[in-house]
Amino acid sequence: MNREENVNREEAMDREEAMDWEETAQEREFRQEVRAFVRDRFPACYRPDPEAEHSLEPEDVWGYDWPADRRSADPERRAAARAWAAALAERGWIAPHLPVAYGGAGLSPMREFILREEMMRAEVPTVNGIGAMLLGPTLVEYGNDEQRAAHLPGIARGETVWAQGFSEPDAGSDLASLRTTAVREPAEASDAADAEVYRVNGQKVWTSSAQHADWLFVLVRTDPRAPKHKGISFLLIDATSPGITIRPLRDMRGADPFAEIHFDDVRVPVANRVGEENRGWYVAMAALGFERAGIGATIKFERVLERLITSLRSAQGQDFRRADTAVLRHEIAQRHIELRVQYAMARLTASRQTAGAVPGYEASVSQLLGAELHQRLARTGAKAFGPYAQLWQRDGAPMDAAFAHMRFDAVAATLLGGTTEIQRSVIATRGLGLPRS
Amino acid sequence: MNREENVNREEAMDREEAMDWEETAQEREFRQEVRAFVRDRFPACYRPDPEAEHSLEPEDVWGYDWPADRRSADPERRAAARAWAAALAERGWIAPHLPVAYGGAGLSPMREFILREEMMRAEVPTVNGIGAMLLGPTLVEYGNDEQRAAHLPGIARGETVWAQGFSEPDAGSDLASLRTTAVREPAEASDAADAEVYRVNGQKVWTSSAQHADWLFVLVRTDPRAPKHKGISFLLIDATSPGITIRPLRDMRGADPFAEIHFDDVRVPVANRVGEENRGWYVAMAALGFERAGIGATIKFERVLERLITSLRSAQGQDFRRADTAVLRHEIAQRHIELRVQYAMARLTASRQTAGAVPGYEASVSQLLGAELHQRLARTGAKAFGPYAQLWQRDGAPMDAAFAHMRFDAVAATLLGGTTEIQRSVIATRGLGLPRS
Amino acid sequence: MNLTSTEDQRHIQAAAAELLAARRMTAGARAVREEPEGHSPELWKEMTALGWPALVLPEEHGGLGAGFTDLCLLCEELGRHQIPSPLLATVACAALPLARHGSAQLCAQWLGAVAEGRTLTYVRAAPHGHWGTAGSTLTATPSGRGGFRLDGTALFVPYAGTADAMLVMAQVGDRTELTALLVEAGTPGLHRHRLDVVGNTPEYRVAFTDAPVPASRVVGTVGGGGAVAATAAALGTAATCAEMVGGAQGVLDMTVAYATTREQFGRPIGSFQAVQQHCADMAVDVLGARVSTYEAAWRLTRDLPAELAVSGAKAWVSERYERVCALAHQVHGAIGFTAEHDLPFFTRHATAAALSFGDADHHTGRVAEALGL
Amino acid sequence: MNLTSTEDQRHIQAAAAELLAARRMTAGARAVREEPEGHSPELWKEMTALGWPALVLPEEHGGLGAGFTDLCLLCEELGRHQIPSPLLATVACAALPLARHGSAQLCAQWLGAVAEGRTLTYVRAAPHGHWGTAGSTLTATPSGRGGFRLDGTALFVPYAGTADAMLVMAQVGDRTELTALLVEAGTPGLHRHRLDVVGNTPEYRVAFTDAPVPASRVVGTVGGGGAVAATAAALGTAATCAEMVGGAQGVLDMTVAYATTREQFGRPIGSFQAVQQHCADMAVDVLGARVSTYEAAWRLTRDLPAELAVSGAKAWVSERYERVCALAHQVHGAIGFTAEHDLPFFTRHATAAALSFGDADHHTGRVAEALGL
Repeated sequence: MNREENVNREEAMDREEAMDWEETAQEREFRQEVRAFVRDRFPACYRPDPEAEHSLEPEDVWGYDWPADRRSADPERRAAARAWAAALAERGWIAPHLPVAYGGAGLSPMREFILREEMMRAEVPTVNGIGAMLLGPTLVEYGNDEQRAAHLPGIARGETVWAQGFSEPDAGSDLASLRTTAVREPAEASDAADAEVYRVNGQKVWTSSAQHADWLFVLVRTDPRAPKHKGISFLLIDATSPGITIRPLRDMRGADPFAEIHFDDVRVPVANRVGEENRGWYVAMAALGFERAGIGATIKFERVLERLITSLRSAQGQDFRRADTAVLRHEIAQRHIELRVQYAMARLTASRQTAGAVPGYEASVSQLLGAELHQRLARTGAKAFGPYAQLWQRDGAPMDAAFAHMRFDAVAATLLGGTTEIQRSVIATRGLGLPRS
Repeated sequence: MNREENVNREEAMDREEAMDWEETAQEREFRQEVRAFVRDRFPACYRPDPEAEHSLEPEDVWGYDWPADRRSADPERRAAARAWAAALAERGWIAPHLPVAYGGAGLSPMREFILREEMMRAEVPTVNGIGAMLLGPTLVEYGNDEQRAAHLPGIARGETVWAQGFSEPDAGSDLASLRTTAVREPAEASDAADAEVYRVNGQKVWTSSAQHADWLFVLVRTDPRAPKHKGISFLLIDATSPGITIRPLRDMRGADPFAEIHFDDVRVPVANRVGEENRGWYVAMAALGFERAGIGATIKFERVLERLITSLRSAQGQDFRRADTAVLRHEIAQRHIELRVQYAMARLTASRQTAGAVPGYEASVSQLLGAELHQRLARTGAKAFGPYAQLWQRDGAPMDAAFAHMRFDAVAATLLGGTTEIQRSVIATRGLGLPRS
Repeated sequence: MNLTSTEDQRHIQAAAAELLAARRMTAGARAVREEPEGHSPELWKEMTALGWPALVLPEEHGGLGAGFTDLCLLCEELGRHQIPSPLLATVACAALPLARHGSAQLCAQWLGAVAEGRTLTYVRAAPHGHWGTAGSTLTATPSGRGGFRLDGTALFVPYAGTADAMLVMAQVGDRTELTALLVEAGTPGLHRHRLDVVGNTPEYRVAFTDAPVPASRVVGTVGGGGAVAATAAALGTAATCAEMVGGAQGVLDMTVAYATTREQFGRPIGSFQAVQQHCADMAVDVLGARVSTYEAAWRLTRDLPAELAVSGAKAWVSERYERVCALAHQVHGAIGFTAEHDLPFFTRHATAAALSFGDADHHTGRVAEALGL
Repeated sequence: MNLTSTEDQRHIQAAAAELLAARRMTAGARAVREEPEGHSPELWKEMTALGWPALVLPEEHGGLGAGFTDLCLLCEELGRHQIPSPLLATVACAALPLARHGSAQLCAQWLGAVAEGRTLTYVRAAPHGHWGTAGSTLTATPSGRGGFRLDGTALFVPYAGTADAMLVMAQVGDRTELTALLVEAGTPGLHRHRLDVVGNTPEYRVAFTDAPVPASRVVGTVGGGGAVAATAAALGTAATCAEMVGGAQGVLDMTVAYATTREQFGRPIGSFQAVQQHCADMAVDVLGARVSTYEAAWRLTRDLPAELAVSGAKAWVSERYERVCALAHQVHGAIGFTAEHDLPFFTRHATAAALSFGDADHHTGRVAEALGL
């Protein structure tokens, strides 16, 4: 039985990785290098915005929204964001896994894990996460030489910011039912240039940071008569193209983390298609498979749990702390245990990828655990402060109301990027080999 | 919108019942009457069997298995079980809701609720639960006069014990796919008598107490060509008919709470069919709708929780009690709160039925809550005693190992009589009006 | 109006539902969010005209003499439609405790006023925000002729900005026993500052600086405020549960409606088993919330021992209403996370109301104590 | 045999899996349930011949010198196939603590014997069954020449019926500090009574009545048994986690196989969303159990601080293995509740192993303490 063999091979790999959790001397050295770099090069004036809601991207740290910061109305913040990007780009650390030729650093998954871990611990912002982590690997695998040459260096230098246009109002969990159309026009019919173009019409929604993006990667329907997964193409679209309207959407916290995008007769060169026509679904699935949630969220959670414990022991924390703490301390310990498991899973994933193992389902498991852990952690943290957890204002609130806000951030954790119900079905069918429904 | 109206009407009823939780003077008087009856008439020598596993029927109290007891090898126990049945039958309290003409007491649902509650509190066994609670109401509603006259008095006197043959090895959650066949034979082909008969072949499984039953009510397929729900009939079958083999099934606790039944050319008079031919599915669904789980389980759980609290305060309990009790006391309080909710739901159901309201989904909700509460309660109780909870032997174990055993009893709670997954779908579709999948 | 029969109760609730549904656009949480009062004064006038604040007050003071349960029915409808209103704070937390514990003079002065539309609120500032009956961070210093000077700061005082008077729990000097005082809005040294909070109810920080309170404003006896606080907490908790029951029912209805109409994979999402399981869990939660709340309310109405019932209800309702909202978000997906959707108002309500009068853990702990554990 | 490379480890585990799969019918929990030894002595001989008990013992005492993790790999396979075996009690709870804390003479005497197939067990009788390092209900009374007379009763001593010696934690007189003693099976005044327990491991009540223990049998120092108990508990806990990881994986595999083949409503039940959600939850639980267990085992192998890792693993694994079994029962339905099915053996194992060395709450409490909460 094929699945069975597969599972056994994967487990054998698990066990190999489980045997030695120690970092090599080279890995420890690299970790020191990252720490020194951040200490030396992170712009001192690039401070977290105290009033910010948390970005919904798992790789982002609180207080920063780099795609927005690099265009901030505040010239100092704008300059700081760009300086940080330039510093990272020097080392190839914006897109560290990309080949050096394209501006990356050619790091192994384990090194990239260490780099991201140290950046999260230092609480400095990730630069160009969507372009670097989602589109970059996709172009490496599915793009052609021209596309790689045209787009990867801009991503790796932090000069071009990308957003992902997949979801539509009527295509959420059922992403493949998307209806944005791209109709191919013969060269002569196109008034713009001599190249063949697609004429794109339709609407995307829930596109993270679209309002700050230079370019979009978008799924469109190129064959309306084909079965739904087989008529989709993957296009790269300049966000400044005529006919594009991007409207930020306000979320329940009052932030604008995502936007809707309207395409009204937008002309896109056929050369901007990644992969074959009508095979875009498979390109997109690969893009979504490039793991992002792993280490970033874990370290963020770990740090906020540490802050909670420290706060509860502090004088201010004592004032705010609920009177009855028996259940609270048990819950905090549970969160600690869960985080330890999540961290170990993330290391396992990185080390397996480094060893070149066939990806198993551990990245999906890690993401599912992380999303639900986010919600539990927010509840536990809020619980610590009894009635004071209802303070939304930062001023005068315990831990600057971090947990009051996190409770609402966490609502999105089990929805965006695929609901946890869908994630579970993916684990069951692709991971465990259960039959599709 | 019809569903919407229905929900609103039901809610209005909820509220009416929610307004006054006090028993009427007559109800209090009836409660006293039941208490006095049990005190005076329950045979002193009819003691719980200290080694027994709990029956899986929700209306049964621990230590008794009345269908087995009435045929016990121990003549004293046999006599006691029969004496208790006779005493109840005098008042019509074996099948209290049945009309007096058939040997019942014609009690309202509220009175029946009080009767069962007091019997559970006194920890005396229910007599003839399956016949009285499932088949009795079914015959009243769907049987004909001959069937009622033939069978109801035997049920009400505790003389005829029934078992329900619905599930089959390949028809569990998908009950309607059952394959036991009943083929009608013309009178002349039957060698037994002059009446027309069905010839029944097939197998039933998970039939509670079948090995102790005199009669069976069984679903059979009478039209193999019809859609699966529309070719089923509901038959009453004498368990001593030639061709019937009943084999008890051992469960994971070592008890034999159910059996499998093989039908090998069993002849069943056509007159024993309840309802129209090929309409048996709807008769069965009605039978399953007659609420059984409501009050019995609640009172049992309440009493065992009380015993736990008492035990933890006692000298023996102190020895067995785990060292760290912070989480334990919180869990016990949670179980108490949940039981209180379940009791209130059961009262609501009874009082709505008494008021003649259209049944809503509260009985299903009550059953689902009760099944899962059973498992939580077992875990909480076992947790109280740390390592001592692994004692399966009664001797020298805390609370005679009640919770060690209950943990295994409770495994069945969310499976038998429909898995909780199926129960949830029923609540969603029939109760809330969501579309069927 | 005979309010004893359940038919009348149904009538009240149906009328309330009709009014509130009609006023949702102008008086709902979204509409009044930025308003300085934090609720709709116009709707309050309508409610007053319909006798809502008078409903459960004693007849001798201008009330209609209905049972406490009837107030809970109104709170349930307010919760279901997410209409912020000073009704609960005014009646459950201040007027009813006043009616039970206050002097004839105070009752005469204030209960009739409430029946005519004046509003009250309740100031309970205990260390760690604990909802017990002892200890306060507000200090009343005796100042001659039985009067006091009040000092200290309290958080989370609902509708303080518009309340005409406040039932204040203070401790006299170092004594931890409470003393209940009725402090009028115009009192010198009283400062009110609106807080930015998670919930839809306008909450205030109330500070007293050497604020004079005459002896006649003591509710009950000096040092006997624990009983007043117990009444306010019990009634406030039960009425809050009713408001949450309404909210949870509203969320369930909204979710069932969405799951019935929203399609993915060519069929309504409500036909998917995972969505059905979520909705069934919500139904369990809501029904349990309703029965436990109305049992508690009934016990309070009849003046029966209610501590286990009230704490049990608050523990269940707090946890389950939050779960109902979480499941509703799962079913709604991204649209439910947007500011334009109504679900977030319920989620905010659930989060805040779960904390009011003590959260689930607090009340579970009270049950544990009552069980002698 | 070079046991340091992971390739060898894979080889060991694959060989173990093959052997145990082949012996399941004769040596599995079902087969040995009614046997007086509670395990298969034949299989134990085979294991000994293959070097299993010797695997992680020091080479100077006839061991193969492999790391503790390798023992956990064997325990995992034992759990996966539900093969009761004295391996864990012998090696993790007695031989390794002896190797670390015992005198050269005791090690010379017993470690080689273990490598050749003698078995040991561990007797830890603390008040309330608490797995701490202080307090015992067994009393060792000094009786001249540094020896003791041992009195008292201990519950839940695994494989005591066949063990050749027992590592016993006792307190000397009233002192709560522990003293570790190695008591041989033939000691007068030693009584062993098999208990009827939930799990598949044979557990005994062991009673000592004026049982003589010579001075040479003290492991470590008098009053210094806490360190021995800590070693036994840490290694025993981690090895038990490994056994549970194997059990949980076995349940997951069994459940996926059943869900793939069992049909209802005309399709495999594994295609239903509710079943898929359950199986995905099981996958999360099992993967988390494996990574946390092997991290803890690695820390113990390297002698790094491991308290948080071990307690975290035991808390996670205990809760999650029980959940895995509960979900497996949901997927299997009634057939999984029958005595003829293998699932109940896993459920019994999960229930009992979750309690061994302290349950999830106990270990969560230890984590809370370690965090300074």
